Amino acid sequence: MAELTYRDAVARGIAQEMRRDENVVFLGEDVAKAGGVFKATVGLYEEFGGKRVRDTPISEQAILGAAMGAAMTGLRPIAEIMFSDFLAVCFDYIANEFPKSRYMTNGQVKCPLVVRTGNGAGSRFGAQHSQSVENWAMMIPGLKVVAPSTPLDVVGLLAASIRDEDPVIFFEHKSLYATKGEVPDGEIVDQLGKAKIVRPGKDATIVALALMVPRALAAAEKLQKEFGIDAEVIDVRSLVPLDTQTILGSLVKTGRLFTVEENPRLCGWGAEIASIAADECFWDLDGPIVRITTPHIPLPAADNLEDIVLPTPDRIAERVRRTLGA
Amino acid sequence: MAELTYRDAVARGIAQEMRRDENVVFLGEDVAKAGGVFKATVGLYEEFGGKRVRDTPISEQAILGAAMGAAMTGLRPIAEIMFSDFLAVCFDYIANEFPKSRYMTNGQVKCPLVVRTGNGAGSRFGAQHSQSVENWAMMIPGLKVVAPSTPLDVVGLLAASIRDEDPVIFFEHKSLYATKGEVPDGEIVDQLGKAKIVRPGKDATIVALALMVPRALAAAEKLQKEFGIDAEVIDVRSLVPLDTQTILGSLVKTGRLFTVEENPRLCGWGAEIASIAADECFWDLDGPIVRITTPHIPLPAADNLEDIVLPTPDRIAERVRRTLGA
Amino acid sequence: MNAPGKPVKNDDIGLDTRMELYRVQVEIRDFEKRAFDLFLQNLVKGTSHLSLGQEAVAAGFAVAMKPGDKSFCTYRGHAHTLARGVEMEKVLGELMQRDNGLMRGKGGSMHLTSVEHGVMGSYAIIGAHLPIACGSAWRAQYLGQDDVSVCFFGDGTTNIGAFHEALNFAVVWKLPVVFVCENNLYMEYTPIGDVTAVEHPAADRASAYGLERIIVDGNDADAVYRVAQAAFAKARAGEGPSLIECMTYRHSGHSRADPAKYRPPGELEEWMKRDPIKVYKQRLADFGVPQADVDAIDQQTKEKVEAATEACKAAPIPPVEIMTTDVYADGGWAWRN
Amino acid sequence: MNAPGKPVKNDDIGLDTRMELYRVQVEIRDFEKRAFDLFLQNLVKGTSHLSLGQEAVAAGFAVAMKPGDKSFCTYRGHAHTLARGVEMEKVLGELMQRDNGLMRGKGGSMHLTSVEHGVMGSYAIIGAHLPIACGSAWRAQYLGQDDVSVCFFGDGTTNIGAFHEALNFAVVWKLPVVFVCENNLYMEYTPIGDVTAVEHPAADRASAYGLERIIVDGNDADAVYRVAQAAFAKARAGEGPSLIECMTYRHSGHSRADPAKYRPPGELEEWMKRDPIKVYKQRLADFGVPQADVDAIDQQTKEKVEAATEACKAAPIPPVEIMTTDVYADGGWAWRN
Ligand SMILES: Cc1ncc(C[n+]2csc(CCOP(=O)(O)OP(=O)(O)O)c2C)c(N)n1
Ligand SMILES: Cc1ncc(C[n+]2csc(CCOP(=O)(O)OP(=O)(O)O)c2C)c(N)n1
Ligand SMILES: [Mg+2]
Ligand SMILES: [Mg+2]
Repeated sequence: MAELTYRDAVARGIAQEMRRDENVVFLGEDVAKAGGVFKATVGLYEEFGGKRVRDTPISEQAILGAAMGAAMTGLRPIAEIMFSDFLAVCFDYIANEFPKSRYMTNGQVKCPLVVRTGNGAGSRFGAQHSQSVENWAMMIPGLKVVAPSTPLDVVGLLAASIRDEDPVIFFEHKSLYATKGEVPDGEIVDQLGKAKIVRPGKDATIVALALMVPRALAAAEKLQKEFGIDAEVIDVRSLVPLDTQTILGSLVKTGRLFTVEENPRLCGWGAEIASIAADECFWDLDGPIVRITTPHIPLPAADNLEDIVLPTPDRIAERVRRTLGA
Repeated sequence: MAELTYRDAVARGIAQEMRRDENVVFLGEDVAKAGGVFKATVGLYEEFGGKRVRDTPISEQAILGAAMGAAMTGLRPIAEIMFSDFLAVCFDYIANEFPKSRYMTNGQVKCPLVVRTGNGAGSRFGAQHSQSVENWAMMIPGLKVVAPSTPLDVVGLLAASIRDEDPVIFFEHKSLYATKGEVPDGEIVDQLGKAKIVRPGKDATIVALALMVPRALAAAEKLQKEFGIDAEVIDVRSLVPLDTQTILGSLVKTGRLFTVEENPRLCGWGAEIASIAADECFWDLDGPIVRITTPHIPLPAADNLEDIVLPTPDRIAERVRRTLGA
Repeated sequence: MNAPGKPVKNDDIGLDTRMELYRVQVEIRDFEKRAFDLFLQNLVKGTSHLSLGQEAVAAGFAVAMKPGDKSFCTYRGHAHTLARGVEMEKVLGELMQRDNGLMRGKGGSMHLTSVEHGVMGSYAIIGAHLPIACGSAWRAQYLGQDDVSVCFFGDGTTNIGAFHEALNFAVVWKLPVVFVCENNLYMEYTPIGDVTAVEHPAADRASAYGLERIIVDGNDADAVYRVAQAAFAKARAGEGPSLIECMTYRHSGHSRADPAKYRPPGELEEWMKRDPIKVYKQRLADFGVPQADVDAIDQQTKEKVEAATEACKAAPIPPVEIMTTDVYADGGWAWRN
Repeated sequence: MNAPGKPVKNDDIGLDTRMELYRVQVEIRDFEKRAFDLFLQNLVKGTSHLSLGQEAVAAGFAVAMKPGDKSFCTYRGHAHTLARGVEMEKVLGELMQRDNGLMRGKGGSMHLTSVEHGVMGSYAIIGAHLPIACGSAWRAQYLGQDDVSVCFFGDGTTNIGAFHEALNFAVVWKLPVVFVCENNLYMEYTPIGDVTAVEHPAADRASAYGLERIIVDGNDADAVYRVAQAAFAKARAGEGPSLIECMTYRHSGHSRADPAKYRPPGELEEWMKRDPIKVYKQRLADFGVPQADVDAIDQQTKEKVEAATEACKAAPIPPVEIMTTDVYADGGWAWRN
């Protein structure tokens, strides 16, 4: 058992799978010799060599296209798109190619690949390098979408994603790279499509993802301490497949549902979960479903502004308290 | 007053604005000499000449980038992206450039442009030429998003979009191009952000967009005739700004909310509306909020399959009836 | 097969191969004509993009390919798919959106795919498949397999970003991929010359990637075959990609909706004089192939097209159940539990 | 200003302009050094990309521009923004994310924009601004205005699709746009030669768009100035775009996070010998400019940097209210009623 950063967990997860399976290859900008601009892939080039760990030109379409062609014909590529904002320059592969090829060909073509990308705010980088865009992927049929919140989940979900036969978009949160957590020795393989109750509770269900998970937990502590509200916190972990059983099961227990989204408001994943709950669990709800999101605005660069746009533990706690009328 | 097709309404709307304002220019693939692949822009090249109505290479990024640069510096460009699926090859402009420039520059830069695009299914074109992707635009802060269902709305909303100071993504439904409707003579200018109650009713609210509007209306007729259910049908028309007053006002009256979405299920615009209603009108709801959508799958090409994936009047009516327990 | 008693000069290609080149071109020609007829009868659904007039490109490359080589095509992909030996009935079935189609009607005419024949897909978003072909070639290089990935696209496709990214990428990684531009002078309705900075949209860009400038007569299957062989040999020798521009012309409109009125008068007629089938019939005659051998191929092809048509007309439409299959690898479409 | 009593040969540029070229370079140099110091003190927030070593490119182009000409920059845009005359305090304020910043801290160092100076934005997604610059040039052409749109980008940017689309588009429409590639030999950490099919990533692509191959010494402001003037004259004459590759080198890492360990030993030292400021000091001496005049500029610049630093340190942080302003043209952010 070792304490690992979220950043190092990325390299650990990739290395674990590259050791196991020769068909796993890795490409991206500055990922090999330089170990990645977030230093999340340090050591892979040294261990696996330039044939398996490859630097590319600044050609995101070529990166994802090449990953797809290789995946179709027998490899299991991992492609890095440095910042998730840049998914926009290669979005055709995300939206039209990866997710549709199996269906359109009536199952002839497979696409087992992983796109890893740095997601989320907190670095004061401004509107084009800070977005939380997991809903860009969630809305596309045929993709799987994963976003871990801990080093352990990074390793286990990355391994599961690499072994998965479908294209997986894997969102790493930039503001979590420096965080640490215990990770057991030996092989770790998790399962996609399983949410985790990270804090049991009975009064309200708070559903969160990635950086919002520790914030939701902090909010829950505050709610408990200051208002005696016992909130259950769920880490969604995987948006597709979506573990509605765990989420709706919790809601049935608590009667109240909150989502905490870093993505801007409109059409966020929380809206999807809210709509499922409002349909399937309407009679179990004791009050409104409330979404706590980043406002529907581009992200400001300035630190003081960036700090207040994202949901904070205080804002989360306050909104839950107010809604519960406590 | 003339009867016009939805297709001809496009050219009418553009021509109206080009006559009024010299700064309105139009570019796209095969839009000028050939009048567009959907023949929606026939006659513009002849009337306004090759300086204002321009054919481009197959370079969607150049098309949208050029539109933006021109808009920033004084023109009011209209750009055509032939099929909305192709927004994926120029998505950086949609997601990262148009909508963020004003904010990032603290209001120094403006971006008054319109992207017109053919959206939606019904042509048996298969998964890469049939998508309904209005949520790709709705989820991006800083854009406005419009999708008319009638020839009259095409003219009026197109004019309003061209005059708008913000970037507007304008979704024309391919399966509506051949439909007809009355359009008064003279200048027509509508307003963005206004939904329309296209059928008043008291038992349930059905919210629909574009091709789903006539289908929701047909479903409402069926519900009335066969089950005595009096449904109110709302044509959303503009997703951003969103006319929540009209939608929630109707819901408060009927107590029941249904959305009819052509886009695949996850993170569709109906989810957003459902989540707003489940928060703000929870105590007004008499039962579950139900979303009727295309299943979360790529679109099949075959006519019999394509016909059953989209919400049909029968499916809509049946779902409403069942939910109301009639 | 050899033309009996006629020693042939300059025959680097060989008569067996020539007969195959002819057969493939005729098969495409007859198939496409039938597809057009069936479209007029409303039996071919959706859209469809014919290669009438461009058969020599498809034939020349496909006949030069080996089993295991991969083809990446566009929406204008009937020709390339048939040329790799895919059953006519399955291709036509897909155009007619029947259950016997290559993809049981789920993909449609723009997405013809037959992995078992190396046809790795037909892509309908301009330019997308050039990087994908790079990936397939990368796999071959990485695994030490000696197949070549061949990527077909049109003149208009050279102006989209993915073209540029793929070419640079392929050269830098020295990939066994061959990029084939079928320059038929038009995008959909706009002449390529109106929107391109150089005369030869592919070949005049080759030097931007350190590649040789290659232009070939795309209406002469022999010329295409030779250039294909050279490019494949280069790729298999580990010497990297090629970019080949084939000059050709489509006899019909861009797609089923297009009467092609934008053509200057006389242009089609000029090109009809150089119709690839006509060119090749003459070639066979020059090499002394008896007319009867040619007629036999014509006849067999007619019968094949007839049989495929009948089979497809009789085939059922796809069953509703397949609507939701094969979204994910588990065979289904579940996005939730 | 003229060097008194010294007739100067070969002075097509003129001493006034030369002094301005020097002043701009020194201003950038001193500003960037200060920005780096302030970053070490944690007063410059977020990221920041310095142009130390690349000053001659910014100066040469900006001094050749006329009021009304438009600049389109990247995240590495401090230099180009200052060179157009934007107040140092405002630029530094933005880097320090203060309320006195050019965009009041809302944009940050990667998005410097000053429309009143013709700085139409700094773009942080590689390649995006090349098509945007085309649009600005199209506006000038359409309205008959005679300004030029100048677009700066790095060597690494030549491998992304938007580069290709913009170049072709600009040539076909004959737009008054000038594309300036600052080849500093590296992307972020990867040498450009490792990932590019040709030696000169921009210039060796020029012929793909029918353009002249232009390479200039990017460390010599005079050379840059001359090439800029020629390109602008061509653009204003309605003769279309130019693509210019400036060979230069950044003395610091890619961004504040980068110690630039990937450099081969000695490379930096070699380039330091050709440091643009050093080159230009010598140039002025050759032209007989008295040392005192040079010193005066150095001194004034130091004072300017000092004053800007103090002003920014004293400036307040942005008020919370502006978080939601200017999302839409009505000044607010309402997406619903
Ligand atoms: C990204 C994208 N833009 C536009 C289209 C619409 N489109 C389909 S075919 C075509 C013309 C392609 O021309 P070319 O590459 O010359 O191929 P050809 O059809 O002549 O074989 C266009 C513009 C598309 N499918 N994808
Ligand atoms: C589409 C996209 N891909 C990747 C990046 C990350 N990135 C920022 S700067 C940079 C290197 C750019 O190199 P170059 O064009 O040579 O410019 P330089 O930084 O050397 O001035 C990269 C890869 C980005 N901003 N946008
Ligand atoms: Mg063509
Ligand atoms: Mg560089």
